[in-house]
Amino acid sequence: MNDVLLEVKNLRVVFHTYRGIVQALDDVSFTIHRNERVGIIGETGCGKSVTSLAIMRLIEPPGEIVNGEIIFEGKDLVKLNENSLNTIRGKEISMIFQEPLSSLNPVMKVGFQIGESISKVKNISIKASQKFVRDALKAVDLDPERVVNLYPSELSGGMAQRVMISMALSTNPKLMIADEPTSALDVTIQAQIMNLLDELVSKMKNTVILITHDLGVAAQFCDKILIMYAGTIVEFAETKELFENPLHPYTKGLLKAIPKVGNKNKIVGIPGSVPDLVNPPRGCRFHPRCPFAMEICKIEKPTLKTESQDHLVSCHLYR
Amino acid sequence: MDNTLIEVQNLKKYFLRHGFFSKSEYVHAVDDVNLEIKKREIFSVVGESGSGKTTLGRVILRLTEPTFGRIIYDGQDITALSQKDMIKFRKKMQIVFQDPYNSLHPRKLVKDIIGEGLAIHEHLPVDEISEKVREILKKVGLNEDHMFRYPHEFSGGQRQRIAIARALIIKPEFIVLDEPTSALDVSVQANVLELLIDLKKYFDLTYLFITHNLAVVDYISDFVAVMYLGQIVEIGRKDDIFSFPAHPYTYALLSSIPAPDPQRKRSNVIPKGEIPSAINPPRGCRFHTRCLYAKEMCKFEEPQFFNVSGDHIVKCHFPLGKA
Amino acid sequence: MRKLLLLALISLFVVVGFSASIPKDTVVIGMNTGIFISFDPAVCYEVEPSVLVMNIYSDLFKLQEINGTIQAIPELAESYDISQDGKIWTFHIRKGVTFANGNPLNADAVVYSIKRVLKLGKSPVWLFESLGLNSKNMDDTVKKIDDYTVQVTLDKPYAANIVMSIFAESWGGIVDPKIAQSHDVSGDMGSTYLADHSAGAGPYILKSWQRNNMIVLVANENYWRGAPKIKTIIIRDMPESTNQQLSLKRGDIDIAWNLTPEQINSLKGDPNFNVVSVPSQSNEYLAVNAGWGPFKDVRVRQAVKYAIDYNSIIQNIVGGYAIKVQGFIPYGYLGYVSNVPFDQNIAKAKQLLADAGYANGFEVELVTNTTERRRNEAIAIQADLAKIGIKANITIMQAAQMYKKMREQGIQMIVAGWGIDFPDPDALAKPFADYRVKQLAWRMMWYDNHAADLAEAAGFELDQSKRVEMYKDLTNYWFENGPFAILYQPLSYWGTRSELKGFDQTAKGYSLSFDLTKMYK
Amino acid sequence: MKLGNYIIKRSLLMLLVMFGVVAIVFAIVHVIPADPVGALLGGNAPPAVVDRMKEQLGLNKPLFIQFIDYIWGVIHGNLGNSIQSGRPVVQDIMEYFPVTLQLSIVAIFISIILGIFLGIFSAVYRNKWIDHFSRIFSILGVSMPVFWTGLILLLVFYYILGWLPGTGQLSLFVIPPERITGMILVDSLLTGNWEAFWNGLRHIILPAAVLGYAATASIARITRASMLDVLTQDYIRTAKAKGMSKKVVIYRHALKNALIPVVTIIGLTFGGLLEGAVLTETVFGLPGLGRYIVNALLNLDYPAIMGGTLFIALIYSLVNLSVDLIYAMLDPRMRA
Amino acid sequence: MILEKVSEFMEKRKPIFEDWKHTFYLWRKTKLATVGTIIVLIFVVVAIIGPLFVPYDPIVQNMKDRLQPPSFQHFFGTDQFGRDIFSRVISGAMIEVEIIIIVSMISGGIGLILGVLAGYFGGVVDEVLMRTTDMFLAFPGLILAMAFAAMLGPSLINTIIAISLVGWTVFARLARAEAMKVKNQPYIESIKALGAGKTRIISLHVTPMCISPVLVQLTLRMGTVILTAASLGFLGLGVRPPLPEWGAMVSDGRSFLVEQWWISTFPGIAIAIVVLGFNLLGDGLRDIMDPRLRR
Repeated sequence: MNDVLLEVKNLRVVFHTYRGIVQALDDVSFTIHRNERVGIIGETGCGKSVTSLAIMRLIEPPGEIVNGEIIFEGKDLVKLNENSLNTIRGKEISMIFQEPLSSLNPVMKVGFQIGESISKVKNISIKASQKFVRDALKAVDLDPERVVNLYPSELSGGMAQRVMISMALSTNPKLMIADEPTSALDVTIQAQIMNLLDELVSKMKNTVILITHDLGVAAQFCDKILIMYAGTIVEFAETKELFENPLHPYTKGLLKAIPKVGNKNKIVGIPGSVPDLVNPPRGCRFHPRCPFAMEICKIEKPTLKTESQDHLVSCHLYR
Repeated sequence: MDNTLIEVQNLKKYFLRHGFFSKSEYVHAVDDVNLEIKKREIFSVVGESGSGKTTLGRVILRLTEPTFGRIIYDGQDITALSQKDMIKFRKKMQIVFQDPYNSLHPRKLVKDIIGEGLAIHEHLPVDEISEKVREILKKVGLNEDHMFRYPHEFSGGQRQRIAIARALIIKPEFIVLDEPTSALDVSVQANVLELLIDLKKYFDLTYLFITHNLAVVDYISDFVAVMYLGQIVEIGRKDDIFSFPAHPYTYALLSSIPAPDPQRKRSNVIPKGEIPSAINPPRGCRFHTRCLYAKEMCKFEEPQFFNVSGDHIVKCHFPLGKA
Repeated sequence: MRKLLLLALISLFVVVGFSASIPKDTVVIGMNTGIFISFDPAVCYEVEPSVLVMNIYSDLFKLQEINGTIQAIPELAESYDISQDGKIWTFHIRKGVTFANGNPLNADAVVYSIKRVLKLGKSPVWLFESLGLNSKNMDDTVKKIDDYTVQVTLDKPYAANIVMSIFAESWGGIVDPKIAQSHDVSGDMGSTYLADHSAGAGPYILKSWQRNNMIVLVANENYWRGAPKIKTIIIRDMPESTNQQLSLKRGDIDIAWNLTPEQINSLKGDPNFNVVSVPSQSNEYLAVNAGWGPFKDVRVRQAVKYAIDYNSIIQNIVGGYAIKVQGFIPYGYLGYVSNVPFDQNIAKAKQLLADAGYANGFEVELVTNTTERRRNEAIAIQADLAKIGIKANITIMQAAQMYKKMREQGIQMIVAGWGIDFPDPDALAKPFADYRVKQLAWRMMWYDNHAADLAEAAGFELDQSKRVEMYKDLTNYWFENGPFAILYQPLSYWGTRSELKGFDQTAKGYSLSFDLTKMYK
Repeated sequence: MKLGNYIIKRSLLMLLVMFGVVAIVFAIVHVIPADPVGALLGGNAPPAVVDRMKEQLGLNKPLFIQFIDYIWGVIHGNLGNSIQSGRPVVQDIMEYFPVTLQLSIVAIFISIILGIFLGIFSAVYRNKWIDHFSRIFSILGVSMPVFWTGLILLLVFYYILGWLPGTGQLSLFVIPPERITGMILVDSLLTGNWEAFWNGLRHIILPAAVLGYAATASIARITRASMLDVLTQDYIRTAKAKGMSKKVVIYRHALKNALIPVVTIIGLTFGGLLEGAVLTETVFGLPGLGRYIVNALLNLDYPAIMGGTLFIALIYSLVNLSVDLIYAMLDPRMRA
Repeated sequence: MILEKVSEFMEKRKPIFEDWKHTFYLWRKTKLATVGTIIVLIFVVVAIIGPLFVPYDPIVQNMKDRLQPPSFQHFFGTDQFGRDIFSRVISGAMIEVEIIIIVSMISGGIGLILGVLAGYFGGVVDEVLMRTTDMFLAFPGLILAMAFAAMLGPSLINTIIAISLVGWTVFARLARAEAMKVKNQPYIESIKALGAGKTRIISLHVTPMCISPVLVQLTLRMGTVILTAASLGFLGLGVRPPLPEWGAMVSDGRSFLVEQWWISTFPGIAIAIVVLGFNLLGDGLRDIMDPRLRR
């Protein structure tokens, strides 16, 4: 039984800017199985969003996928032409974004926008798709009669994200990518949305990639967590394993830096700042900030290796 | 000796909102707020978007004129001052904004941005200003090479340090920190929070810390006020609030936070529905539309403040833990 | 969207390709009609529209060029008598003449028409007033004797030619009182209606006038001299001369009215076109203010006259369409002086300036209006004056501003033209030499009593040859002392298509006389 | 619906603006040291006649009184009588304006279509040669003096090629349609006069093309900028993520948003067209309001100048008011 | 020693140069802007040094050589006064430059100052200013310019005044919009919080931010200025002869268009190229100054 849904191999994405070439993703490889919920965690500029956009082939100039394969159900998305891609986007893989309000077209009614997706997948007219639209809205706890005729500007952030979710899930995609779906929302609303997402995905058994900078959100939602730093994957493990037994110094640092309610421990930040990806550090990209850095870290790039059962880490400390 | 630095009395701020087709309406951004900030304390205001916490911070500094109410700074009512007299108070109170990308003038060099306060208040020669800028840069963890750079060359954390340096260079007593770390990554946030704590000790400062992040509040504050739709719903010592939240809203907020711990499951006491608009806030208790414990009475009668213990007060008809 | 583009392309091709030649009994004229105001003879005063008015209305007299001079000859006034003292004129009106609509033209109509001009008091009225007629005395001075006799009493014994000429102009057109009165709006004697309608007995009827667009004249089949051969005349408004040139060449118009000399010259030698030119009834002049600074000195005025390269202006600016005249009386007029004393003579001009104490020259403002020809003349004169050290700064003004400044005696130097009001030397001697009439001489502050006396006396001199001598004396005195340099007498010119015949006859005497009935195809 | 209130408020502001326009024009016109009567009478008339004429026209009254009189007249819908033609200015305007309006409408139609297409091409093929070409093409339109382009086009299409007629609104022997709106094309459609319609259309092509081409650049520019802006928006990314084809993304999702700012520029462009009409009407011999005002200016016909400019200002303001309303209707965000 | 100081100074201010380098890079990337800049540069250089090299006097008439077609003696032919059109076009560049500079300074200056004040203070100040600009915007600029030109009399300086008085409104609106945007930015707020007075905030912080949109629009408008001058010339309200102003040359030569096409065509082409240059440069500047591109 082949339950691999998505396999990313040696993905390398660059952005051409005036300062030089930004190496946004450097040799990223990972595998996602069916019905898994994988969280991609990292700080600003670590490449987590670029990864998701690359999977959707939504990297636009000045960005460019220079190398690698993205194999989705046996097809290499990197090599597909625009038309074939459009049969996968929305239908097989769908996506929701961080800013739900700006991600909806301001001049189109909600019903139309959801209907557009459904009509394409079901190959019916947008008008005919409206009854499915109502179902999709009901599924995200919105009042369909009212909401179909609203424009995005008439929605609150929470409602808009519900609309986005209903749009993404209305076609029952095999893979859903949620790119920071709650970062722009208030905590109470965030909790509502995450509960909703949890409920829907459990029911429909979609595979999910959740991209977030919030370890808390990921901890409560994901089966597996993938940590990224400066365009590389540093650690990939089951959620529980990762929190109990973080291996990579970066992961460790991250966990120590987070203030937690009721936890009186002093929080400690990671010294220094994220490197400039035009001239990333040689060797391990984390070495300038790493308390355990060794000579080899400055020279040789570590590779992602299996350290224990399903726990991958990219660090010279482990060999 | 009175230990109070700032006293806010019945503060209100209504904004007039002009609609294109609709008639103009008032946004009740801050609605009858009373609070007291003690010297050398970190006083946090926590709330979701639209709670009026940012407006409160700005009104206290009179960056926005209050609609009603008094702000007493060190015994002096500053709401009554003219803009001109306000200038010498400006030296004593400063602000650091949330957005590190828009809070620094994009066309000015760092030394000019930081030196601005000195240029306004102390008519010092250029060399002396540079010297002081250099000093303060070191204090906030940057180095002097950074003086001749533009803001866009810095990361978010560094920019926030620049903004802090700008506020500190004129030696203020009181600083409003308006979500100073919200736009930063966690690893950087920790460093900035540490810096703020260090600087507070070093310069003997008082902070008004505005944020939506309860974990940060828990980490840093002495005193906490929880705001909802322009009003303070609960106020008290940090430990009291976090250990014994009395207002359902405070409780809901606390339980909504996703803990970075896979063992803890998500809570079910999430408030329902959306945050209502501050244009027509709900009658009675403003939280009743979302409250899991709301009773009929909450819809009509506005609750009064109830003293839970010591200086822990709550604005609720049915505070938790009381029954 | 793509369909729209296609549609646009298709429609473009549908639209392409056209042709419509002008019928034989129709003449189309391209003309700048921007200044046209009214076709009411009591209102119309501008050159081009009055030319048309002359062909819509018949007058008591008519101006015609005979042997090179323009004379007034009886028209509707079959004959006339002048009293002994020369003040009372009796007109005997031709019988049997009707207006275009068949209404009879009689003494009532004549009296009505003259009184109408006086009463309305519009632009042309001052010419009747210069004969002593006005709205206050008109009931005594303009009288019907019987159905075909009218008597007019003047205040002074003016030379007969002056009186007849004034009655022969457009404002002398006889209006049908019935039509005029039936369209009276609050006492305007039908002048609103007549602005774009006709009520005359001329060879043509004004059929329609769409302002800034087109004027249509049709033949008056009842014309008392017989209906004209061309049945329809269309005047299209073409403000751009280039446009007229192109249209003429394309055959869309028969006559181009406002061509530049270069454009007209380009037609020469092409068998499809004729160039018709006639001496214009006007003077083009340069005037200096005799009351201003250096120009107070007669030598400076002479220096200016010697500095100008008249030949070059005539050749290069008006393309030869001019007669080299330097006296104020134009070619073809009584008292015309063929003597041209001035030619460009820089040395002499410099000498004169030096004598006057301006060896180093001076600065002066040279004013002219916006017409291209005037501008070019001013530019040429500027260059000429520079050669003798006078720095002329050209100021181009609206006509309205220019005349205002001139009337206030505020102009230092000006290039302008003088259109002749009636074909008599008096119409030129007075303005150019007699400051008391407050016209040109006064405006240029040339308060010369000798010249003024001579001009006035000549106006009342009844002996023809004596009168000629007086004007010659005046001209010679004026040459030496006057503040004017006549640059040339312009030729008026038109480009016509060669199918059109007889236009040279039509245009003779322009702008005082213009007879559309002479055209045929 | 508060739309009514909005319109009332805008109209009141417009009145204020109109008053200002009258005051400005009145001031400009009356400090001109010139003499419209002199222009009317020509150079020859003696001073006494000039003075009497001034009195007849009321030009000898104090300026303040003249201004009050004028405002009083305007309030009563009377813009006075033209000094030159002696006719009521309102009547003149009503006669000339339809020509200008028709020309402007056809021209703006041309420039909108051309501008939007060029703008889209430019944005979609940003920094490719199509972009360069279409930008240079559109900018060339504003780079040449309108009257000169007009004459060159006349030379080429009328004189040399003979494809299109030269001047006027209709060929000479085409029977014009009965006057209903004053716009030949509209009237001939209303009366079913097809010959006049086609003929009129042929006549309007050149002037409208000249005028419209000159206005193309601003529309193309704003379309491009707005399109580029829209193409980077999150909702475009959403549309792409939904698997919408490039065509749908550009024409359905992007264009609708991108056109909203274009609408506002159309109002301003219309003002520019009225301005360009002054020149175009002269070159092509069209009896429009532009020429009327130019003639009035050249002869200092005060009432005509003031009436004409006031009217154009009014039209301009009305167009912009409607543009604002359309804008609000197009953009749901404004309705919230 | 001095060299060291200089290099130290340079080193310290490296970021400033970096910023310039960035601008330069962006400029080079926007090809049309490069073309535009080159055109404008050539135009300015020709204006400044061109008159030293012209083969003939642009003003002195030579009636013997009038209406010569283009040849090696007269590259662009001669006009109706026998003046060499090539020399006139070259010398005319300076006049255009003068017009552009003065108009830009007047209308840009008025617009910037009024716009910033209105935008910053809002309220009554804003209301009054905006209604005034509405008035000026409401009637077509050309007609207003004509009225001014007719009032003041046609001449170079009056043309300039007329165009400036008409043109400032655009800049006022732009500066106002920018000032309104800027005044609520946190960086202005923090300066306010530091206790800076209004004068300081407006002059040192708000105005500099409003300059660039005004500058871009000014560049775009420079072309229009030439065209307006030409249109005034066409209606007989342009500069005083015999100045070789391009617009006046085009309109004066238009009656020769059929037979002597060169008289108005060459200055017409000169106008078209320069206006094109300014437009390309303006568009490019807009792109280059676009903060989204800079980030």
